[in-house]
Formats: sequence, C-alpha cells, structure tokens
Amino acid sequence: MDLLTVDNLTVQYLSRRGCVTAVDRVSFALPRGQCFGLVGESGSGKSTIGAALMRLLPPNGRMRADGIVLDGEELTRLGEEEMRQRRWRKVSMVFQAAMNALNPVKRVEDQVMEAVRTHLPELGTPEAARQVRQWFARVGIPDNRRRDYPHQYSGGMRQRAVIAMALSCHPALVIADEPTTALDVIVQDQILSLLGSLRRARDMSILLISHDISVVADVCDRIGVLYAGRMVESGTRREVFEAPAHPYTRTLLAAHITLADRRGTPKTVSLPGPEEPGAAAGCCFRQRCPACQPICRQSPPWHWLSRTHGVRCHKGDRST
Amino acid sequence: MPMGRYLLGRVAESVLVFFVILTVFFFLFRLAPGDPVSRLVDPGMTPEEAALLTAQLGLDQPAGKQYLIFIANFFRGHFGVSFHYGRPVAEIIARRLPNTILLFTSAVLISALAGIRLGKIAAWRKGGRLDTWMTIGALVCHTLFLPWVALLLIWLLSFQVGWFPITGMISPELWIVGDVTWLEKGLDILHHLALPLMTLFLIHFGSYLLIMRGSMLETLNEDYIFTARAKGLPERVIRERHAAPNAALPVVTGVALSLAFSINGGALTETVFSWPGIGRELVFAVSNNDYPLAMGCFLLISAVVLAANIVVDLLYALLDPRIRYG
Amino acid sequence: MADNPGHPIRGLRLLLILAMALTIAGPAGCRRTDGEQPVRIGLAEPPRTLNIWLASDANSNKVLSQIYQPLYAMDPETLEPVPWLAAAMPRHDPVDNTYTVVLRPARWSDGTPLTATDVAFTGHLIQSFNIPRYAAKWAPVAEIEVPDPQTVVFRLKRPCANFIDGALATPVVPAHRWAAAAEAARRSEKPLAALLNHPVTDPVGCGPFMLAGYERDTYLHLRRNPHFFASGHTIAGLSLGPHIDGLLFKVYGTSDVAVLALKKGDIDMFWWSIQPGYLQDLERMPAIEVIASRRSALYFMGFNLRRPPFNDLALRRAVAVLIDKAFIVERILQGQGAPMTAVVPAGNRTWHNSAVSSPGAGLSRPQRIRAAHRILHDAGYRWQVPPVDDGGRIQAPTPVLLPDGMPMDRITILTPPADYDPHRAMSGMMIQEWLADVGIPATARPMSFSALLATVKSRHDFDAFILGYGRLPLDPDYLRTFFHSANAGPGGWNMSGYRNPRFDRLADRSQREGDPQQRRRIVFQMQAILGEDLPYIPLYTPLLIEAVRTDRFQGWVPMLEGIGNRWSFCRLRSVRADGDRGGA
Amino acid sequence: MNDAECQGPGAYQEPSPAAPAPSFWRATWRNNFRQLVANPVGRIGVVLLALFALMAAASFLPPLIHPMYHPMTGVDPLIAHSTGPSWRHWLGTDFIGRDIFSQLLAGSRVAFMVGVSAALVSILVGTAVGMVAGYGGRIVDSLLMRLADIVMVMPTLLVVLILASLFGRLDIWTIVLLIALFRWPGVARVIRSRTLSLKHRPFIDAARIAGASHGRIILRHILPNVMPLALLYMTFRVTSAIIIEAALAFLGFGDPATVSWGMMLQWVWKTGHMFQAPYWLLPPGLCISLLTLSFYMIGRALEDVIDPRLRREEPDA
Repeated sequence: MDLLTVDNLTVQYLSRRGCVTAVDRVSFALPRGQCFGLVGESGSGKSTIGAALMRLLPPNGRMRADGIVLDGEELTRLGEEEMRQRRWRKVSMVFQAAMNALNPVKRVEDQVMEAVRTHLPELGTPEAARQVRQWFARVGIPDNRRRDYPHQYSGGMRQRAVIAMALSCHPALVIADEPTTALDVIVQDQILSLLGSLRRARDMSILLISHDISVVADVCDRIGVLYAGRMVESGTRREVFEAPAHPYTRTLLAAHITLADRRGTPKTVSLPGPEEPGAAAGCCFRQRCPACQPICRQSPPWHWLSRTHGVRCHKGDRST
Repeated sequence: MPMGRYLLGRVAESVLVFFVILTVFFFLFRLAPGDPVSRLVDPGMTPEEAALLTAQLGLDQPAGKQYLIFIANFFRGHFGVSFHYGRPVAEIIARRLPNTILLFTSAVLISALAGIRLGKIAAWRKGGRLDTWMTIGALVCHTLFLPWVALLLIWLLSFQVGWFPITGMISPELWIVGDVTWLEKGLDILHHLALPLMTLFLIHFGSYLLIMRGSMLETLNEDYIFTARAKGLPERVIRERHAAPNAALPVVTGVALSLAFSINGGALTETVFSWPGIGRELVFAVSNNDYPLAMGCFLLISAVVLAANIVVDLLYALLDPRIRYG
Repeated sequence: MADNPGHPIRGLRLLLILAMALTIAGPAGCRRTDGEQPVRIGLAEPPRTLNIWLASDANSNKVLSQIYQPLYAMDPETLEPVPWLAAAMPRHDPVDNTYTVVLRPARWSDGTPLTATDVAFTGHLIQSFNIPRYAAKWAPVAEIEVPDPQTVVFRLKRPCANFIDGALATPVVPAHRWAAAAEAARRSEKPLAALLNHPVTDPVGCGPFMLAGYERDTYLHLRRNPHFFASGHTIAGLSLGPHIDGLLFKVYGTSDVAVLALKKGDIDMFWWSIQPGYLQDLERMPAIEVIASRRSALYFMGFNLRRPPFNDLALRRAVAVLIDKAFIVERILQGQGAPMTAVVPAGNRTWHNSAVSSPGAGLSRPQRIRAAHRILHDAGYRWQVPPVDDGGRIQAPTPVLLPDGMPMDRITILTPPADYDPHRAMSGMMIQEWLADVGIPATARPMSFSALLATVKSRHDFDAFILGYGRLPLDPDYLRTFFHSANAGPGGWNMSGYRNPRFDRLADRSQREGDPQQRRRIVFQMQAILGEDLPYIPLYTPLLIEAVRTDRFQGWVPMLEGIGNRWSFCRLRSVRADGDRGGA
Repeated sequence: MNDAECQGPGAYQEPSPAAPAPSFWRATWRNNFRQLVANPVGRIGVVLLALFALMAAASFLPPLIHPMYHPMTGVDPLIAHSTGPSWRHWLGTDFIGRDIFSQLLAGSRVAFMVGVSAALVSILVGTAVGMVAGYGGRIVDSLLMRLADIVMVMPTLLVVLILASLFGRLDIWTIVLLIALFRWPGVARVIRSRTLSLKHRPFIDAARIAGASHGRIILRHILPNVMPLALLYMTFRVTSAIIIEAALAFLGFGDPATVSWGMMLQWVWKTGHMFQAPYWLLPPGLCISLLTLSFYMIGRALEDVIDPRLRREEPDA
C-alpha cells in the first residue's frame, strides 16, 4: 500500500494582480519505504508541493485537492491542531536553505530537543536527551559541537543537523527540499548517502525535491518531473531515465548528461500565470518545445505508457 | 581577541567625539553675546562691581586660556562651579541625576515591555482588526504633543479627579514630619511618579509597539519560523520562543539608546511636572546663562549617549550569538 | 491563528495593577495632616542659594528675608523706614557726619546674642570683599565704631541722602558664623568668588523664621524662630507674632500648575504674579482671595541718543505720541497695570511727580497719527505720500524721508524674548505696527536677555529697546544711575547715552541733599526734564496680582510689591486655631 | 481578506537597478499612490494631510475679509479679552482680541513650511553626505560618519534651545535651518549603507568601466536607487521638525513674529488661559498631533509600499 497518495493537488497564490496557480492538478503516489524525486526548475511549484503537504502555505496561498492521504489518513480533513500534531511526527522536512532553517539565537541541540519534547513527551527528558545525542552521532556531528550555535557550523554540518532534527521523531515520511543545493559536491554526496542509509535503516519514505536531476538519479526509486506547476512525466527511475517521454524531460536529461555543453540548460522562466497569452489553454511547455505542433494549443491529456510511467504530452503515445 | 580590539577602537573613537563636542560647545558658550554678569540686572550694581564679579568668575581671560584651564580642571575631575548656584557642577548634577534616572528608566522600561508585548501580538495578527486598531492607536499616542497632553492629564487626573498629586516629586507636608518611615517616603515618591510615568508611557509605548511589530513581521518571514511550524510546535511556542526573541533584538538596542537619550530628560516633561532632574536643570541653566552648569549637563548627556552606543554593541553581542562567537 | 485572544489583555492587566497600586499609594502619603501646620507657599523656581551674598534672585530673597534682618525696614503704609533691628531712628550728627544706631536686645536663632559687633562685621565684610549690590551702598561709609555692644556709629565720607534706605537696610549676618568663611575666602585666589560660593546649609539669622529642612530641591521648610526679637512687639503700628508654625515653600515648574495647586488647596499662597487669564476663575472661588498690589516697577522704551535717527527729539516725541499706552495696558496687560507717565512709578507716592503727563494721552488712533505727522512735518520730515492727506484723512504712507532728504534706515526695536516676558515682546510688535502708520520702518526683534543687555549696555549698537525694572528701590537715586552722563560709557546704566548738563547738576545735588523736602523738589524737576527730553518713554507699571487661600490662614498685609512681606508673615494667624480658641 | 493583505513577501519588486525612464517613474508613482491609499493607515493619513493643506491654503483668506482677522496684528475692536466661540469668531478670540481660527489657519501654513523645508534640507544634506560617504569609502567615509556621530549624539531640541537662547535671533528660517542641520545624520547613515550595498553591484562596475565619472555615477546610478528611501525618511523628518518647532515655541524660544501652533500654545500658557479657555487650548494641540500623525501614517504606509525591510526606527524620533 502507498504511504502517500496525492490526488489532483492545486495550489494558488492570491495577489493584487489576481490569482497565480503555482501547482496545477498534480497527482502522484509514494510507496512505503521508497524515495520519490520531484524534479523541476525553480518556480515549477515543487517546493510549494512540499509546503502544501505540510499544510504550511503562506497566508495568501490556497490549496485544493481531491485527496492527500498519508498513512491512511486524509490530511485535508484534519483540524489545525490535529495537523500540528502530525507534523514532524508523521511527516518532517529537510530544508532547502540550511542556514536560515535553524534559529540563529538557539543552540542546535536545543532545537532538536524541542521537537522531540513536543512530539514524544512520554520519553521524559533524560531519554529524549539520550536519543538526541544518538541522532547527532548518527549524522556524524562530533559530541563537542552539539551545543554550538548554527552559525558556528559549516554548511555540511548544518545540513546534518537539520537531518538529525528531521528524523528525530521517527517520521514515516521525510520531505527533503533541495537538501544539498548550497553544498559543494563532496559534501553533497556525503549528505545524500547519509539520507539514503538512514532511510534504509529506518524504513522511511522520502519525497526528494530538487532542481538537479543528477541528485534525484542517485537516490530515488521514482521520479516526477514538474513544469510550470504541472506534472509532465512520472515513472520509475529506469523508465524516466532510459525512456523519457516528455520533451522537457529530455531537455533536462540532455543538460545533465552533456555537462560540457552548459548552453543546453533551460533558461529560468517566470511563473506562467493566466496573464501570459496562450498559457491558459494548451501545453505549458509549448513555447519552448522543440517539437511544437498546432495540436499543442490544446491542453494535452495524461498518457499512461506503463503501469508506473505516464506523460502529459500530445505525442505521448508515439514519442517512444 | 577581535572583540576586545574592536571595543577598544570604539571607546577611543567615542572619547575623540566627546572632546570635539566639548570643544565646540565650550567656544559656542563663550562666543555668545552677553555674559552672565549682565544678566544680574540690578540697578544697584555698578559697572565696577560687575567688572569685579566678571574677573572673579574668570571670564575676563581670553577664551583660549579659559579653554586650557577648563581642560586642565576637567582632567582633575573639576567640572567647574555653577554661576547660578555657586556650587560645583558635579555636585548639582549628582543631586539631579538620580531623579531623572528614576523617572525615565522606569518609563522607558515599562513602555518598552508593553510595546514589545503588544507589538508582538499586532504582528501576529497582521491585517486583523486588532492589528489595525493597535497600529493606529500607537501612531496616535506617539504623535501626541507631549506638554499639551501632560498639562491636560494634570488637569484631569490630578485636579479634577484627584488621583495623583499636582506635579512635584514628594509631598513636603509628609517629609517634614519627623517620624515618617522610609516605606512611606518611598510610596510618596511612587505616587508622584505615577502621572509623569503615565504620560511618558502614553507617548513612548507606541513607538516600541511599532518597532516591535515591524521587526516581528520581518522575523515571521524567516525560514526558521517555517521550520518551527513544520516541527509542529504549538503556535504559542513559535511566537514566544522563536519569533519574539529574535524580533526583540533591535527593540532592545533601541531601548538602550532611548534610555541614554532620556537622560536629557525630556526638558519638557520635567519642566511641566516640576520634576527636579537634569532636563529641567539644563533649561534653567541655559536661561540663566549658567555656562558651567549647562555645559556640564550637556557633556553628561553626550557622554551617556556615546557610552550607550558602545553598550548597544555589547548588548547585541550578548544577545545575538552570531556576533558573540563571530 | 488558533491562539488565545485574551493575551493582549493579560499584559495590560499587569500595568493596570501597577497603576492602581500607585494611586493607592497616595492616600497613604497624605494620611498625616495633623501636627505641624505651616503656611504652604508655592514658588515658581527653586531658590538659588542660601548664601545671602550670592542670593540675587527673587526666590532666594523670599526665603532669606525671613531669616536675615536689616536694621531698618519699610513701613507698609508710609513706605518710610521704621526701626526694625534698631531700637529707634538713627541719631544723625551733621557736623562730623555720623549716624548712631542703638540695637534692640536680640538673639540669633542659635541662641547667641546679637551685638553691635555683628553689624560692624557685616559692614566690613561688604566693604572688604566689594560684594556686588551692597558695596555701592556702603561706599560712603568711612568708619564703623562699636562704643558698646548695643550701639553702632557710622562715620560717612560725604553726605548721603539714601544712607538709611541703602546701607542700613542691608541684612545683618552673624559674625560667629561668617568669620571663619570670610577668613578662608580672603586667603583664596579669588576672594569674592570664594565668599559667594561658600556653601551655606544652615543659615543662622535673627528673623521670625529659621531653616528646618531643605530636601531634594523640591521644598524648603522654615520653622518659627523662638528667639525672634520682635515677637509680641508692636512696630509700625502692627503687633507682631509670628503666630504660625512655619513656612513651607514648594516649587512648581509652571504657574498653571501652581494655580491648580492653589485651587485644590495644596498651597495657601502662590508667591508669584498671577496671569490675568486666571483672574475670573479665581475670583469666583470663595476660599480664594485675589489681591492686586502696586509695584515699584518701570517698563519703558529706551532710545539710543548717540546716533541717528533717535538723536532727534522730534522723532522721539512723535513715537511717544504714537504709542497708545492705554491699549497696551488694556489688551496686552489685560487691565492689570497702569499707563506710566513719569519715570518714577506712581506707586512710589513720595517721589512720583504726577505733573508729568504722557504725550497724546486719550487720543484716538487717527488723532495720534495726525499729531505725530504734525510733529514730524514741522521738524522737516517728508513723505512722497504722507500719512495724512490734505483733507486730514488718514492714508497708508510711503516710507518717511529724513530732514536731509534721505530715506530712514529700518530701525530695530529690541525686546526680551517672549518666554521671558510676553508683554514686552508683544508691546514691541504693536509699537512696530504703530510706527508703520506714519511710515517709520521698524522691526521688533526679541533677543535673548543677556544678548539684549550686552547690546544696549556695552556695545551701544541699537536704535531702541524695551526693558523693565521689576523691583526698583523706593529711593529715586536710580534717576542719577540711569541718566547721569557719567554713566553713559560702556557697561554703565545710562544705556540711552543721555547727556544733559542741567540734569547732571540736579542729580549730583539730589544725592547729597539731606533735607527731604528740598530733595523732593529736585527729584520732581529731574522727572520733568526727562519727560521733555524723552530718553525713555515710560510705558506701564504692571500690577502685582497675587492669590491666597483664606480658609486656613488670614492676616495678609498688603503693601507695595505685594503681600509677600515680613509684616504678613509676622501677622498671619491660623483660621482654625482662632475658631478653637473662640469655642474654648 | 482584502487585497492589501494578500500580498505576500514575493510581491515585492526590487527597484530597477538602472536609471529608469521618466515614464517609469510616473507609472510607479501612480501605482505607489494607489497602494498607499489602499492601506487604511495611508488612507487616513492622506485625508488628514489634504485637510491641513486645505487649511494652509485657506489661511490667506481671513485677512482679506476684514483686517481684524489678521492672525498677528488684527484685533477685534470690540473685544479686549479672550472670548469663546461665536459667529464672528468661530473659535473665539485670544487675550487681546485676535481671531483664533485665523491663527489656526496661519499656523497650519507655518507648520507645513517648517516641516517640509526642514525635512527637505536635512534630507538633501543627509542624502548627499550618505552617498558621498558610502561611495567615497575609507577616509571620506570615516570622516563624514564621525561627523554624523558627533551631531547624532546631541539631542536636537536641547541644542536648538541652547543656540536659540544664546544667540537670541529667532527668525523662523533660522529655526528651520537649525533643525535641519541636526537631523541629517540618521538619513546619512541609512543612505550610506544603501549606497554601500549598491556600490558593488554589476551595473555600477559596468558604468565605471564604461568611463563614467564619479559624479555621474553618483547622480545617475546611485541617486535614483536611494531616492525612494530618502523620500520615506522625509515624511518622518517632517514630523520631527514640526514637533521640535512646536516644543521650541511652546517653551518660548520660537519666532514671535510668526503665528505657529506652538506659539499659540505658548500664548495660552503664558497668559494664564491654560485651563480657562478650552476653545483656545485644544485646537492648536490637536492640530500639532493630527498633522504629525498624518505625515507619520503616510510614512508608515509608504514604507510598506517602498520596502518593508528598510525601516530602522530611531529612538528619539
């Protein structure tokens, strides 16, 4: 049974100029114990999905979904207080910008401790402290650095601390939002393997959000590709990497593989809103698509290529 | 240690600034037309008497020489003798300073506490009705014209309703009785303190509220607040333990600075409330052409503000680990 | 957000409790009102010092005049000197020019007897230190002898008309308290400064009251002096006490607040002039009595006679005609004063020459303009458009041209700043407007008081100014000080630079003239000359408005310069104590 | 929830780094004004300000109707003491029979004059010093900033009080100048730090490489970017200038030839009408409070429009 199923999740931001749709009818499922990678360029709505799953959208954000079921529980129907209790206990997060994710005026250990004491009050202080110590050991932070302040840590250590904090309450699902973005390559690798080994040891599921398809490639069992708030392709790692069905996926992969040719990296585009002509209807990738056709003016349907592999493209059935 | 060297640099800088101010004001006072003796308009005083008095006050010397004498005395701890009171300036200031400190420290602290508390709530409910009213209320209170409000309050609360004594710092009727306990005297001072405190509170809490609200709004946008939410912490914990301590940092330093500026006593407040403090003394001294006293008060204020700037830096270091261990 | 909405209230509750506690603290403080019942007096500023030689300000004198006493005091009715510490009027020997004074038996407040040595010590102290304000009065004294402990003999260098009003009205200080301080001061680098700055915390005098407490610069408590020499005596027809426990001076920062305190009953008297705005309200209150006293005060506009344009008498006359003193008194002073005619105030009945009158008194504004126009025209002043046309109608004039045909430079009328005296600043504004009616370009410029004095007294760089003397001595010797040509130099009190040999001769004579009747004639003549030459235009004498509560104490003695005088404090009686006695 | 609240942190737009075209400014201005009045605080501020502007404009009228309505010299020939409101004198008369309403109108003109000109001068000085210090760096920077420190340490009201009492020539323009000269350091500091952050942006480097002179870089590239900040500070400086002038006049150190609200209060106070004539005491005090309030409110609202993160309040503002 899937740990998490997301069905037709839509998130909109209200602003003075109207509504901006950040996530548009996204659906996916994450089996227990697996790692699901969400890939997309910045502004594609992938971080919004993470926040929406935590139900922590900014005040001007509005979400709507046919269902978000986590561990058999419908999250959208929970009250605010019930949802608060689920956070970190059921679903926790490893954040994008590790520097600011930690409160600068509190000691790191206290910040981890705080989560444990909130969600596992039955442990009692000594036991909680013992467990926190264990977590610091597990992520590889020396014992004498536990009581430091965040700014005294290096980037990698901070990220480890954030991971320790995220796992400290034994959540079933960890949403890792760009966990390695600001780190250098060696540290990136260490962090990713740490995450991977902990997942296997703890039997957790991970929702890995990244703009970097290589990161996703290393860790994930399944991959979903987002573009402009829409899921354009999803499938197992093998399916997506070996037989990418969507032109956008192919662009991403090409950029990743031909490292020498950085020109192929897609340029950042602004969040397409309704005010962009032609974006309301039709394929969202149309304007950048190398294989654009007249039919692309119509909204493309979702094609299942296999039981796990699907694509949102008019050419979906033929392109392989 | 870099912190130590930085501090040393700051102190040296402040001492320099202090002496520039001292010099500028010394000559400003001497440049002004008229001398304190001419203020004593008594037709009984002959020009010869006036000249003698001028010489005795040391004002017949050239300004440069007076300055050197002043500096020499300054380093020996003599800050001059007040023309008006005929007593050493240091003695007069020492008598007035505690009164000013009592009034303004309590006013700043109470209004800062209330301002921080209310500002926190206003920011927490940004855009709500409570926030709008609190913001507008704070703005209205903050822009009230102090002496005007003070006099209206005296009229209303002291005279009409009779809750508070009409200005002053003590009731002499009580103090001249021999067997009054210290507790009674203390309560008497507190009773006199209440109305000026209330007035200052009314004017000041608004600005703290607004600063705290702004700072809090900024803090609430920080990632670590999102982290705290994601951690499933109760809202109260997020507000009190994560947002407020960070947001209060600039407010706390603001408080330290305004404490320093309050030594000048709000010349207006002390005058209206007959509070025997530094501010009122400075206004008296200025209108009596009592240069040494005015100079002394003014230098004290400058020194305190300069020191407060350093204290603020230290305070920041103390409260913000990023600087302490930086 | 799911948060308790009661939160803001909780923070305020704490404050509320604090405020309540402070309010409740009040009754605890006001609990004791039995026991001593001093007369509570509001002061506008704290007294400067308790050192009598430094005390040049009004507030210190209010306190110290209850402690240190002179040989002769002023009769409240006749304003003539009456024996106070002295037993009788001095015996004057015109041949060797000596005055012999016999003292009453008296003790200092510390119990030691007051002797002639103390008087001689005071005189020597003033002379040897050249103490400002007193030294000039003592200058004629050549020698002070003490033939016996109750007698002092003063030998003068030259005849002096105001010896009793001057030197003998000086407060006497105890030799046993001051000798050491004087000795120490004499040895210091700057003797006078050392004496003036000598700290006095426990003044010992022989007056009706003595210092009991001086706390935190907010109050000053005087208690009845058991050794007061005049207790039970009758002097100047008044039987003296004092009948009260003491005086309690309380300092209020602003007079509004002091008036509120008076209305509320926190003080029995506000020893300061009350602004006219309060009168209506105060007069309605049954427990408050408003007392208006005449003052020995001169408020005037002075001219610089050293340079054009005001060296021209015609121009000064025209200005005098244009100034509507009645307007100033009625509107700016709100009726609390009187237009002034001669330089000696009308309240000084002995010396005021009532024959001197104001130019243009009683004229309407158009009449004044016509009169001023005529004076100026006759003196050769011209206009392109004169203020009065051929038909006698008033019109807006062009700037006046001097007799030599040149336009008049803009003149400046210096006044004290409004914070110091709003009346004078406002009068300056009005005079500026009136002068504009005849095309005299004038600007009233308030300037800080000391700057103003430096300008008119030392630098002489001015056209006209408005000043005032609040407490003129009764003896008219100041006429000599203000207008004698010998005082016209820098720093001298003849600020106008007035030079009239005839006046100088009269002034010198007046100072030496021993016969009161003769001296009076001379002083009247001097006033008449000044009324003609107009170095000053006397503007007004304000009334002194004081208010007292009548529900606790009664017996105030009205006098020139107000009810705050030694006679009042020696005669006040508690209303309640009288009632009790009557019942018993 | 209305629109104003819906704007998230993302809605803020970094000011365009290059010197924008005039049409851009106009559009921005229109847009900003709309945002300003969308905020309830800003709306109240703008309405109040408009009201006072109207009063200031109307202040020229009364003396034209009748000379007795001249705020300074006109007295009602029939009235020689303070009277309450009537048809002839809407707010009554002061102690020598001058019309209080005319004075109130004249006072608003003076308040605008004092506030705006003092603020303008202090902003000009502050911006210039701030930009030069930030751009010049090193010696220029530390010299100018030490100067700013020296001035900043001194409490403005007391210094002006001392100078006023010492030199005694209290022309209203001197007061304005004095206020301005002691209020620039705060602005200079903010502008300096903004300049510092701009200085190393690529477009400045680009301009420098392209051979632009220092003066040109400051005027064409830095100035437009610090302008909004300076504008914001101006509203706060207007407020403090008005309050300082009023306090000065209240204490009796104002220009006696000018009818300002502080001066009116001083007249009420010094003539003993403080608690006797509410029709005379209340209007000037209310006007001072409300006018400063309106500028303050506009400032607050403007701040939200320009950049909510720029604010650094000063303790003695």
